[in-house]
Amino acid sequence: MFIKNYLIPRLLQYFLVIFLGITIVFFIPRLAPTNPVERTIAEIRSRGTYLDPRFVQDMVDALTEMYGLSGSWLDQYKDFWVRLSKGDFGVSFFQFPTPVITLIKRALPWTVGLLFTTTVFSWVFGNIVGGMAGYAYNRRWSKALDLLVMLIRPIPYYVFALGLLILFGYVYRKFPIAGGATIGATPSFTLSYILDVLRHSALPAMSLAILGAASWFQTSKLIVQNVNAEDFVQYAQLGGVREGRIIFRYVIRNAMLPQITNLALSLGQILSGALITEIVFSYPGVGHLLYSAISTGDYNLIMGIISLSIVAITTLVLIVDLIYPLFDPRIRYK
Amino acid sequence: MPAGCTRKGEKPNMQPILETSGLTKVFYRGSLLARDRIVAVDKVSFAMHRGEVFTLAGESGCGKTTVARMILGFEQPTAGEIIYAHNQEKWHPRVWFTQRIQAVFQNPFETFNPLRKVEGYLFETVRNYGLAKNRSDAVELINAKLEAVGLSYGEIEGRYPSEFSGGQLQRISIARSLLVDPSVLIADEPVSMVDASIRMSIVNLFKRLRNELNMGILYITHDLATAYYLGGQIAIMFRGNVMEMGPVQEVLMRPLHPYTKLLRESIPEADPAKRWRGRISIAETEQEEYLRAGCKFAGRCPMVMDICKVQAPETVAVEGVLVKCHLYTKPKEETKEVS
Amino acid sequence: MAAGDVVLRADNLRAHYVLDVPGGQKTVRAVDGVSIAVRRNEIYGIAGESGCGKSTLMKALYAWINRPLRLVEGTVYYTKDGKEFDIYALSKQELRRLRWTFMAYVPQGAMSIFNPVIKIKETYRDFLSSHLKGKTVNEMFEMAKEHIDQLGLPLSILDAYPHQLSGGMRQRVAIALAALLHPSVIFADEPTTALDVVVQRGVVQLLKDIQESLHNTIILVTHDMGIHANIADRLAIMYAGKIIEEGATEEIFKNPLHPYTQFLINSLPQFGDTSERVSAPGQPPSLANLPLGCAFHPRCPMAMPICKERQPEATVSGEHQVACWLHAEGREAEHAAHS
Amino acid sequence: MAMSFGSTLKELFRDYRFAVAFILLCLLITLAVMSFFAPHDPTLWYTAPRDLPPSRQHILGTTSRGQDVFWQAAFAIRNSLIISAIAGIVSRVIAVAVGLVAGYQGGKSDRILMFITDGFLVIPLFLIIVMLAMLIRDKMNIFTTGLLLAVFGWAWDARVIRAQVLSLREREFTRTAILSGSRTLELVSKEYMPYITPLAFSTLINNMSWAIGMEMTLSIVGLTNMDIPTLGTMLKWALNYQAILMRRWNWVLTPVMLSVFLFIALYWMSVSISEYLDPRTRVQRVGVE
Repeated sequence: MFIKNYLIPRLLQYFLVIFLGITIVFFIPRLAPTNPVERTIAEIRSRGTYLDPRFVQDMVDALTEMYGLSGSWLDQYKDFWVRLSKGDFGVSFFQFPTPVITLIKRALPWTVGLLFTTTVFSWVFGNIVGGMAGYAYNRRWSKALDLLVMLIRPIPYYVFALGLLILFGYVYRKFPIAGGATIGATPSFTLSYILDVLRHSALPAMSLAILGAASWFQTSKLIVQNVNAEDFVQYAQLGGVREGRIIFRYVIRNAMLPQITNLALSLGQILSGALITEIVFSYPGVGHLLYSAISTGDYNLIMGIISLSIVAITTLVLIVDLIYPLFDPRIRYK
Repeated sequence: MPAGCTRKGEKPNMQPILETSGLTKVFYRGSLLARDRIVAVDKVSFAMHRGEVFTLAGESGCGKTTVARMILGFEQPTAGEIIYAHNQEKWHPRVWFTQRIQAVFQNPFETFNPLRKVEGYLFETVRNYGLAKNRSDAVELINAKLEAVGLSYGEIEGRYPSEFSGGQLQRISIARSLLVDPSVLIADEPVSMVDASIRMSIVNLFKRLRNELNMGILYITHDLATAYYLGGQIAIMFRGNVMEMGPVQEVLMRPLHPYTKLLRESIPEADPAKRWRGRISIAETEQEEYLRAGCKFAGRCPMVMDICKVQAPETVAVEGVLVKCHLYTKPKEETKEVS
Repeated sequence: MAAGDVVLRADNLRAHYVLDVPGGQKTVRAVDGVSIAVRRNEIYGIAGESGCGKSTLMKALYAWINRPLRLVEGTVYYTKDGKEFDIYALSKQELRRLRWTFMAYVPQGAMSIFNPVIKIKETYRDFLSSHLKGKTVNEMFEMAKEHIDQLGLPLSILDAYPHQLSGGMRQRVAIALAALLHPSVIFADEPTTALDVVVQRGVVQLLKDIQESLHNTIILVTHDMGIHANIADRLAIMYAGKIIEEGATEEIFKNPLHPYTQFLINSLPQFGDTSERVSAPGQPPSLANLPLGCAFHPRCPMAMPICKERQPEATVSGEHQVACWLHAEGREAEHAAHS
Repeated sequence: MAMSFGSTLKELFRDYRFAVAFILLCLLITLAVMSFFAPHDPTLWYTAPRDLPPSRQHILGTTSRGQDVFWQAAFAIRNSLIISAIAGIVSRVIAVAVGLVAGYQGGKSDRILMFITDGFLVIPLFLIIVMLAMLIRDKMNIFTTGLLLAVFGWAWDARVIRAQVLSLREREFTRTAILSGSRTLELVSKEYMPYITPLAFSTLINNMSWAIGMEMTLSIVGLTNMDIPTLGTMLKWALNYQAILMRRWNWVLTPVMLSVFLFIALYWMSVSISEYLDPRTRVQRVGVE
């Protein structure tokens, strides 16, 4: 019953989104007014490199092959999926001839580490504090916190990260301003290396965590203020149920449900934010890789990053969707 | 668009103004892969006449509102027909239908958009049905209809729904439906949300409209006392089925069906001398009753027989009342009571 | 009446909603000078139509004052273990402890009063653990089981989530839960509203059972005079924030004194009687904008000049009180003295 | 509506957040308008001495490219606002259309439209925008940037509008309107637009804020036309010239602070307006008037 009504539709949707997303990613460069090969050559020329006309045609052929642009669209499309299923996104242009997948694999742990910890922290923290602030909405601390959040929340990832960089990297030199670890340090499981990594991740993590928590705080507070007015909260108060119990079991527990859905829906944005933040702090993750790919016009790398992101995010959304019934009996027992 | 607006064989006089024949609505719950089939309305047939109140009564979820929604075209019937008396053609635009059949809803505070002035609906009705040549004619017509319900145009001009009481809004709603001079007025629980002290004035208004305008009124309610007061015909519905149908006097004062009896006994009468005696048991599973193969009431019927659980009873006529119960389809001797 | 018999006494209670509106404040005088005394071991009914302030009165009696509601004036005394105390003089903690052990509340609209994500037994546990010390979770579940069983409700509901129960069952669980710690006073606010008649009867049955086994006081608010006739020992009629008549239920139904009460009772349609029923004329007043004098005078066919100027005081004849100039003793003389 | 525009404003100004936001926005718009009276073409270099600290002549100093920071900022605000307005308005049209059709039609069209909408929500849009921007990099101007952002900025609000229409469709006044003979177009415009319009407006503000931020991000990764002064390109030039390292705060912080003011002003305005529009309090207000 549950499998048929809940699981299968979601799985279908999952594969459909991935299929459509990847298809769109495949067609965008092909439908665009300039194709990647022309762009790359123009790029090289614009950097002042002299290109011998004799070699240009060879280069066009090589690039066409490299970007998988030879043959009919249908062949290319089929080929694209075949390669994708093997995790083959071709070779990178700016770090020729390293395969794209190797570059992404190298960058991935940094991004996942940053993203996972800050997202979990900000979601949990934002929801609990926001929930308490929403429950005690007319208390002074709640209002003060609200004002602070109102000042932070609207600032986009890039500007906020830059602000932190200026403040803690230049004005007060508290933290390193770039990289994932001190240059030259050999990765090892020693305390000093781990501390070094943590120190380098401090600013990017801080900016992601603060912005994330502010955003969850705000939505949680709004939801809780609505939940507060729900009959079942009023009823528990009428019944003299202890306040702590009301806040956690009645208010926050119920406010969490829409927040789980919201988390699923904002994962894409959260990832975008993390990538942008990495760019600001030259953090060696996927965002930084993306930046290099953009500046060098490395299409294979960009396609690889986008395709993997789509798969990763839709998978995460699916997981969140599948976990949801654990928290909501109304879906579990129809 | 109500389906199957076919013309019935013409009978010159006592021709029903509105008939349903085998009207059925099936709802599906759940997703495409696993769904429950719920028969919300099961082969409901009745006929109503001009100058008569026809009451559809029953508890929540009995399908009475679905019947009304199908007649108004808000819901497509799964099967069956809705026949309007002078219907000449097979298909009509919705406007054709709503010019003849109008409706008043349960919640007067929801009948009008709270962000719009109420007069807007009256003028729109006049304009959309081409009832007046110019604005002053329209105002005159609107005022006449408002006066018919005890209001005047001056009282409603330029005002928003929140400025009126529930009773006033219900009157405006009735006035709006009267603009097109309908032959049938469907009133879906029209007084259940109106203040107690003025409830009867609205009920009396329906009585007057029936007499003066010779309208057919389809009164949908859970309140058997007002149904009795209004008179006419009544159909008692339970889980999509009409259990008993006939003149109000007969059905409510001498109920045949065990369900009608239970319903009738459960109404608290405003008389301390008539307090309830004896206890009742209540079944809880509405879903189960919908899916039940035999009689839907078998689960809590005090007179239940073996056959009730396996076979749905036919409708039989007993002294001018139609009743759907095995007690009346079988000879008495076979009745075996189970308590 | 013997003072020792009184469990709850309110003196000149005024509770108003103060709303912020553009350009100032609006005061809704929901409870406007109510004095009542409720006795041990009785079901005290409060009747009145929607918006008369009866639910607000319940909240004020329960010391449940949340913005924008404000207690403007008056006191509420309860008698516990022979000692009378002012409930508004208690601290927040004392009040919390008093709730459910001494007085409990069945709020309006039981459809949504249970936490949707926990089982009914968990709700029981929350209510128990907040008032009892030193009980293990299992002991509390046992208590819940026993309690549900005593009241004749199915044990399976404890393991159900709220959405798995029907509206009628949820309402009965709410009533059962109120009786859990054997409180001396139970407030029940419209416990039968929005329920089907058969289920209503089950709810009334449950309330009666509880009162009979606990010998406590139930204060029952409903607009349904039929329910009051069926269950209330004494009845108060509320209109525009005031109690306008109070007395034994039989007495009120047999001999209503206030013109409003007369309309309320006489306008109810009765089975077997199709004579014309007349509602009170006009509209119920807005509590934000009450007329001077008796609030009913604009609708009262028997209004006298004094009714427009001064509010009538309650006059007592035996157990029957009424606040109406028609029944004020020596009213002419008094009026003359003031004019 | 029962409330006139004037009294609506008066009511809104009782909220300090709205008042602050309104004043801030007025100042920023004034700055944007002043760009029309700028002494120099903002795209020209060396119209002023390089790297001057703030002085009476150049109140925010000058850049390493020999441009007056103040006048650059005026142009930047103006262009950023125009881009965001294009993005906001076009995406509102898409969001309202999708939301209305999906909500009112229901059934298959609803499922298809919501599938696309959910897809737009789930997929990391930033990456798709980056990819598109790369391909049309030399055609990026104010207008195309605005359109690019509009194409991706409607999904969430379409969902919100759909939910609203879905609940409106089930309310009884929809049936009253049908019984009054209203056709779909009249029904939607008269019954639903009073609810949808304010929603579209408050989401417009949020969307503009998103568009400004996204434009800045695209500029930083070098995907916009660097010759058009916007908040993003202005910051990008500063970073290109190592203004942080050189501690030319007047240059770096001007676009940063201006954008922060803009974001806060837009956000506060939208929060305050949506609180004002909360249907629970709104109907009350209409009733009182």
